[in-house]
Amino acid sequence: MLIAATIAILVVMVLAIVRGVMGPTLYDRILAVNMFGTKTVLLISLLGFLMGRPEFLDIAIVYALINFVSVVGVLHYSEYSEIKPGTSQIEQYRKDS
Amino acid sequence: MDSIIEISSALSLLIGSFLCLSGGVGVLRFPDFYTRMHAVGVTDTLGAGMILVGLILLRPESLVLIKLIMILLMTLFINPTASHALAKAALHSGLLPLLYQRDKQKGAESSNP
Amino acid sequence: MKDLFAVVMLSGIYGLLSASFFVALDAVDVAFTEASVGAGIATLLMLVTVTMTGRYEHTAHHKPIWALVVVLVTGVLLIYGTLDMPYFGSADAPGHLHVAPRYINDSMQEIGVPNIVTSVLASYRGYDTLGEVVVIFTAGVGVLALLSVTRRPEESAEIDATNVSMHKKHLILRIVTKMLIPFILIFALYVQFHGDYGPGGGFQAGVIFAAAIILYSMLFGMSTARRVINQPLVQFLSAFGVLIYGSVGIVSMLNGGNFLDYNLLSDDPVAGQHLGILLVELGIGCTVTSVMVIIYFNFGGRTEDYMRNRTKDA
Amino acid sequence: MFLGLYNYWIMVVLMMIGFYIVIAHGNLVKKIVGLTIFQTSVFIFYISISNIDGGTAPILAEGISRYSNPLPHVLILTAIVVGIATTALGLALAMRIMEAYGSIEEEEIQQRDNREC
Repeated sequence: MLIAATIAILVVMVLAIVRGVMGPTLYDRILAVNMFGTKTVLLISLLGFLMGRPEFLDIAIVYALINFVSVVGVLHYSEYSEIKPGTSQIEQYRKDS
Repeated sequence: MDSIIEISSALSLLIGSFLCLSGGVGVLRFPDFYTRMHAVGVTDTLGAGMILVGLILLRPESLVLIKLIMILLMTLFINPTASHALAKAALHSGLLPLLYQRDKQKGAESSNP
Repeated sequence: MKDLFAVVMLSGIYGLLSASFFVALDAVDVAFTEASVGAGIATLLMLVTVTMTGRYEHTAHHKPIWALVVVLVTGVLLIYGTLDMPYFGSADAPGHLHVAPRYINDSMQEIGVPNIVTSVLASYRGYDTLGEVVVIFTAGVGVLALLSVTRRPEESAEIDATNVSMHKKHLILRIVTKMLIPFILIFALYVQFHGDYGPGGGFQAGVIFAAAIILYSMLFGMSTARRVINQPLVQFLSAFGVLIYGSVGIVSMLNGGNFLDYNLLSDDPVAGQHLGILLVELGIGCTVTSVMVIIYFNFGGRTEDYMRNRTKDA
Repeated sequence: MFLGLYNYWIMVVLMMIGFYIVIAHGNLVKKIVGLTIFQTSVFIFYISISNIDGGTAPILAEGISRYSNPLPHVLILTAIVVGIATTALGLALAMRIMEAYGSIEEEEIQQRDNREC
């Protein structure tokens, strides 16, 4: 069962990479990175059990934390570089409706 | 008793992998960013949670168990937060949902002719 | 690909991928470091730079045919060179026959630390590691020299104003972060002091500490973070870590041994080794944390100033 | 017969990708990304050398007698942290160049230099 789960996770990782490479918008790529991060956490925990040395879960914890930090960072800086006053979609939506 | 726990562990691993796979297919096949976000945001949290529960049910020794529970808690906190922040940032940057764009196009066509 | 933001995102995925590769190849300590460094900090620093230098790459005018030829020739030569290498995973490769068995067999008696990577890092090859720490310290000094700006002390009203606007924007993120940061700090301490028994140690703990501080400064504003974390103190700590490392060596010399010979730090050689490794890892942790914090704060501060000036000009 | 060498070939391919990016692209940030790819290929090379069939991670535990070689792990662990420090230095230089020249494209910088001479 562990092996089946590991293979499933690997397949999902490949799908995430495909989306990351294709991704038409920047946010698709960020989504792919985030998804890839969670999948890496799972893969490492599964690998630890598969190799019979599950004490290495520390790495998975670090991954979960660092993933969060990098997603927050990416959002912070992408907003920084892109947002212009008046072009926000919410304002447009309010104007339309 | 042992076999029940084993079976439930295998079952949760199976459900978790299925959810992850469906999320992966969703992220590849859905038409625009918000639907993809939906596919990943929902299945990722539950799938990861299920796989971690499956590992917990394998009954490792105490320190490993504590670490697994910590990872589970952190996934439950971090994943929805990250999804929320991502969707909000995309909305604020002016990325329109596909349906909204289509509605607007229709409106433009009907008012134009 | 012309969009540099996308390039940076993909390089983040590449970092995550290579770290899972390291786990699969049994190198847990390395995977630990790569996880926190390659996937987290490197991506962040590149993002900051891209924010400042512009998002899109201009098209090149020259044709890269010669570059392709050079690359192909080098690649073929390298592959030709690998034909003499030992096979992947073979146990009788020359690299496994000389010092490695000694480290694996004797480190438990000589040093008493289960994690061989830590014992080699801090004790057997402590001299190398001192060099690495000095390199990291020098890089921090270099970034300071290149990017530091003298800034006037900001008024607290201004800080409060940005604080309120950010609070509105990132309410949920901020609350979750407030809950996570103490946890990250405690986890970093665990990694620092549990490094003898499991994967971990000063380098990893330093980077995790710095990640917590960076997270704080991103969500609560650079100026608030600057008020919380005293910059001169951080600069002092980065030098202090190197000082701890060096002085452990000097003390062991004063006790009549060689430089960094921890056996003489205590009456019992194994206890001495433990003490030495603990102190050395503490020094490494200090330096790495403060250098990472210095690097991030100077990058972020510089970018903020630059963007502010540009919007003022426009 | 040479299939046992595939780890080196992966390393060479990655290394050449990084090398190509460094020499063929004019954008300084992209050059630095190429350098990190190059770096990682070297890390993979060392780690794959240290791996032994049937060995596990070099943390002593009861009942295990075969460990991977710890020495390359130590070298690469420090190299990763030093690598990020030097990458940061390179990015800092790129930022200063951006401030001084208003661009980080190699050709535009050269043009400006030639004009000023």
